[in-house]
Amino acid sequence: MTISRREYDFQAARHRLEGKAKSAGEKLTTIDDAVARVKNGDHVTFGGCLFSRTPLALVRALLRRRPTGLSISRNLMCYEGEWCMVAGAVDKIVTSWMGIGLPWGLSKIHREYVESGRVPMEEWSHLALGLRFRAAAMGVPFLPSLTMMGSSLVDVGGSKIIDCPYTGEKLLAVPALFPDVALLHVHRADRFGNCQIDGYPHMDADIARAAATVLVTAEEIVSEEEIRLHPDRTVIPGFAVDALVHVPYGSYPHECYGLYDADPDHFSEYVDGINRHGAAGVQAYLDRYVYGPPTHVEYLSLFGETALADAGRRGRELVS
Amino acid sequence: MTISRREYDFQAARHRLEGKAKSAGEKLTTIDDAVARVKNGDHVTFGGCLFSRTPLALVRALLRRRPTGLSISRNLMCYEGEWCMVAGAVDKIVTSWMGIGLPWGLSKIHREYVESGRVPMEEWSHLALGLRFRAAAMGVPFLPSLTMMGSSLVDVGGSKIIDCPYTGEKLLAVPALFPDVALLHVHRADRFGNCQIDGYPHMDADIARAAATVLVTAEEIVSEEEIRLHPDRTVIPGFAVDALVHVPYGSYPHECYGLYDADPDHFSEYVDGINRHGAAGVQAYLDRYVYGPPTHVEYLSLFGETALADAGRRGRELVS
Amino acid sequence: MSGHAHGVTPNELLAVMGSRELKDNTTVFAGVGAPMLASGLAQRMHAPLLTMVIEGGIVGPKWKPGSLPISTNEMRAAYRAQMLPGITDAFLLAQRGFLDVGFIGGAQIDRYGNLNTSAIGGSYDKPKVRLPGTGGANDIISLCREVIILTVHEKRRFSDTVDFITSPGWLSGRDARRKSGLLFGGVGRVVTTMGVFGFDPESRQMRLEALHTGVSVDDVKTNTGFDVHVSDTLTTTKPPTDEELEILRMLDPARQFL
Amino acid sequence: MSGHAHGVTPNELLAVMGSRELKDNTTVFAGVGAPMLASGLAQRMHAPLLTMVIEGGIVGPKWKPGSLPISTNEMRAAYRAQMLPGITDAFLLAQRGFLDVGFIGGAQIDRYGNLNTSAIGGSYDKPKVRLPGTGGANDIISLCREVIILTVHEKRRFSDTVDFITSPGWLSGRDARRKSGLLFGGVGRVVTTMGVFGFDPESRQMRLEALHTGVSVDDVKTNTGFDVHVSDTLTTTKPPTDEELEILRMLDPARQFL
Repeated sequence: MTISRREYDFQAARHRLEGKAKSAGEKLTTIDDAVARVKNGDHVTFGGCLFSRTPLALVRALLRRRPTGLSISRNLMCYEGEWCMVAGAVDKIVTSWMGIGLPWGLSKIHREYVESGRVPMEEWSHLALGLRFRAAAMGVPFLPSLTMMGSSLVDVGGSKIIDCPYTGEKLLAVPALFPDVALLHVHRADRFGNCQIDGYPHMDADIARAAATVLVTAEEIVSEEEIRLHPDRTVIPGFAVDALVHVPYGSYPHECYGLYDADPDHFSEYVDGINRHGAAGVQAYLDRYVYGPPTHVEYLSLFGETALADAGRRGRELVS
Repeated sequence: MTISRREYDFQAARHRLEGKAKSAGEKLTTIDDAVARVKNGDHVTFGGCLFSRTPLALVRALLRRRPTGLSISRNLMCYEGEWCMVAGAVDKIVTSWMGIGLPWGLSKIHREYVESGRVPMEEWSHLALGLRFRAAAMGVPFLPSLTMMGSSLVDVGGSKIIDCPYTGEKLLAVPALFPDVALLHVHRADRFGNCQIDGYPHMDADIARAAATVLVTAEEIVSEEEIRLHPDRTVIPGFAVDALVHVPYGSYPHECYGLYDADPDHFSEYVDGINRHGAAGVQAYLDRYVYGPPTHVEYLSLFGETALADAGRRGRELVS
Repeated sequence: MSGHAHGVTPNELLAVMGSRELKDNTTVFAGVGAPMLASGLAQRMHAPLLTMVIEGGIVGPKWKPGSLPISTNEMRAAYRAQMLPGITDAFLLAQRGFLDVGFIGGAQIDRYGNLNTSAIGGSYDKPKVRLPGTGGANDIISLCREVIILTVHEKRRFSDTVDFITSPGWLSGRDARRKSGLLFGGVGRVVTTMGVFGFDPESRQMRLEALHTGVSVDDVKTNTGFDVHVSDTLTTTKPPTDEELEILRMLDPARQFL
Repeated sequence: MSGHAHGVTPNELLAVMGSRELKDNTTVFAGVGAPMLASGLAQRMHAPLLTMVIEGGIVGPKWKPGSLPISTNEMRAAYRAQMLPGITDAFLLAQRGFLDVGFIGGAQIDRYGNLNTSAIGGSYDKPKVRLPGTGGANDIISLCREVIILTVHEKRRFSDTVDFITSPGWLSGRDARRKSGLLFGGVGRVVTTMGVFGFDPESRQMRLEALHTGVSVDDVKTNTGFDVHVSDTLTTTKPPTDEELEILRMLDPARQFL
């Protein structure tokens, strides 16, 4: 498993960006229109981290289009990666870690697909993957680092060691990762796509600059005035955003800092399905939660108002 | 003029940091105790930019100690650089631009000292200097960039061109700059040194990570609780700060975003002194504003309450 | 020059001609003075969806007419901004390819659009005149998709050679810029108080493409320190309209920059 | 093992012994479970000025007793944090040298403290068991000034060789780590449910330096997949005190991690 040139080709990535309109105008659209920008074979990066601010509404809308041949990357891949595997959407997964968390043990789906060689997992250290996005965000083909040196991980993706031109020391040249598409979920944005995130930023700001196409869902659409009154809260500029969709609870049952807590009981329900039926359990879950609900409102109704309100209460408590 | 090894020696810089206590404890002290940490011959970096959030109280306290042999760096150097020249404190100035601004024309002091060869100016592009601080903040000896390539600036500091290990393209390896000391002025901090900045961050966060010793003045000292209620506003962690001083109007007559506007009339008064008396005009200014006032309160009284109140009103208006 | 004949100041002329170079749905890296006024004018004339990025680390400000900034890093420059990413990250947006156009000027400019804002005469270490330095000019000309030079037209500025290349245009011409490692961008236009220059796509030498009303090719030659190549399709620019001038004077009523 | 004899669970033993390795006025890169409890305990026992940095991009949280995080990137992990720099920048603090100690564990560990959390058996591309992967473990062991491994002591974990070096300890020993380009840090201690190991300063091989009460050297040898070197100055650790256990159980009353 080695990186492909298109992942780190900074000239091609720059030319794609130069060829695009960088508009200060309207970005609001429907979620189906947004994900229609993803082509089979694209490299798609998901924002957030593990079960925090995962762009689940966008992932669901994307999977409803039954895409194939995707490469997907995320610093810590949660079960949305399992969805993509079982849905037959992915040829390669780029991450530093895959699972849900301690209480749920090893991911049986991750094991099944990778151990059988059906979907290769390209493994990078957490920082190295972060630096891959940052190098791309900076428009350079690599960034030097001391991480991963000496480990077996250096060879996994095919990264290279260089000699520092000043000190002569060895450094890992972490190759850039320019995704074709970024899927992100943020707290608020104005209709022009200027995005603000509360709490931990994860890697979203770098991913938005790294990707050729940026699709964003926001918990709240606020006025241009509100953004301009707090410009130091903005982390993604409107001209970098291709499509924006207003999706409250857009990462639920994953958490959104300060707005709602994650729903671990739902994770357990999901894992129970796998423990009982393996991949078929995921398929049943996809049918019920991903392919089934025609709208986001109907998706949320599967959880019920009480659960949503409770997650909201817990989420607000944890930051007050 | 070329960079010295200690500026980019990431191993030495890391060992200095490893040797320091990284305390979550008290950082509050007096401004004289803070600047006593600066040794003759040190490389000192000033935060802020031009006449925005310049750590003027710290610069004044430093100059009162009559330091010698300093190297000073700042991305856009305002007249504090002229003070250091006339005070005989500096052997080298590292910046991308030096002056006050359009209305005041070329800096006669800058011209006099550099044209005569008394104080060399090491010139970097604005981004390149920013990347020098960022490389140091990241703990690496250089960062790759496309800027400055092909220009005469490449040779000025002695920076090197490398070949990308992935694409084969030429890239400028911008060398890290690890200052001995950073002088910074921020909006608020708790007594443990956790610092928050409003508005544009300039390069302060990178400079704080790059330097071996970090001295900070803050407009306001807030409770630990206030910092912990808005952790996503913190840009410098307490364990990176060596000394913290409470100095309201700590960058006046330069601006502090949202709190007070700059005082261009004072700049004109300063420049008039130079136009009439050359370096002696700066000497007279230093006597009156830097060496003269025994306390910050007495310094501020030279401007008068009306001027301070008016700068505050303008500053608040400009962000509301 | 006509500009003046019609009571148009040099900076008004530069701001108007500069604004006409800007397209809608693009981004522009703009400094203080004429570039800033050109951008603000374009937004009000034909490019409402143009976003300004300012060196101080400022994205999408809505400057207050009559309260224009005198530097690129102060509250007036950030007035009603959409984002304040910081200086380094603002330039990195340009390095990534997010900046379509950049405006810069310079004390010395040669036929290839190379600019000097560092040192004139003597040696670089002991120059006859030490200028302020590059600031972000080198970054803007190195990293934006296209750079437009805005400058008053004086013989001492339009010099046969520059003593120091602070901001690289096409260097020694042809493919020299690319060969130097500058893989992107380049100088597209030089807008002066006498006319508008482009560059020969082969030699990358400056070429006069348009004259402002009332200016002759001889006027230009007399005021240029190198041989002036003239385009076969030389045109004359449309003089600043009343609407354009009114907007500029509304933006800068005190005529701080006009 | 004694721990259990005294009603002390394996994680309580690891948390207590881990906490005693932490000094005041330092920083620690801590993950969920025992490392997190060890750090919280140290802050309440002898290191009140210890700052925790969490992989999720979190600096200085004050976790709510009874509401401990199950991941390093969720609101419980960020509870009352002092700073939220983001994941990449949190690791860069470690690369710069701001992190004194890091805690990690692993499914496989060899005599040099190399850890495998990636793949066991078969080939890396088609392994017998695909583990979750490194996450930040590789970064922590590569970039912190010193790493302390916390792990239950099982023969299958303490293996003669690791199938894949996810997190490099001393590699093949002696100066192999430095030669590989890892200029800083290294594994200082391996704290297990049976005792505490250090490393021979020359060979960099693991060396038993202390046993927990009631554990014998033979117990350790029987449960270790490689030859156990024993320090000439082998000691016995002080058992967890009631105060230490009370604090741990106050932090995690539901015994989610104890």
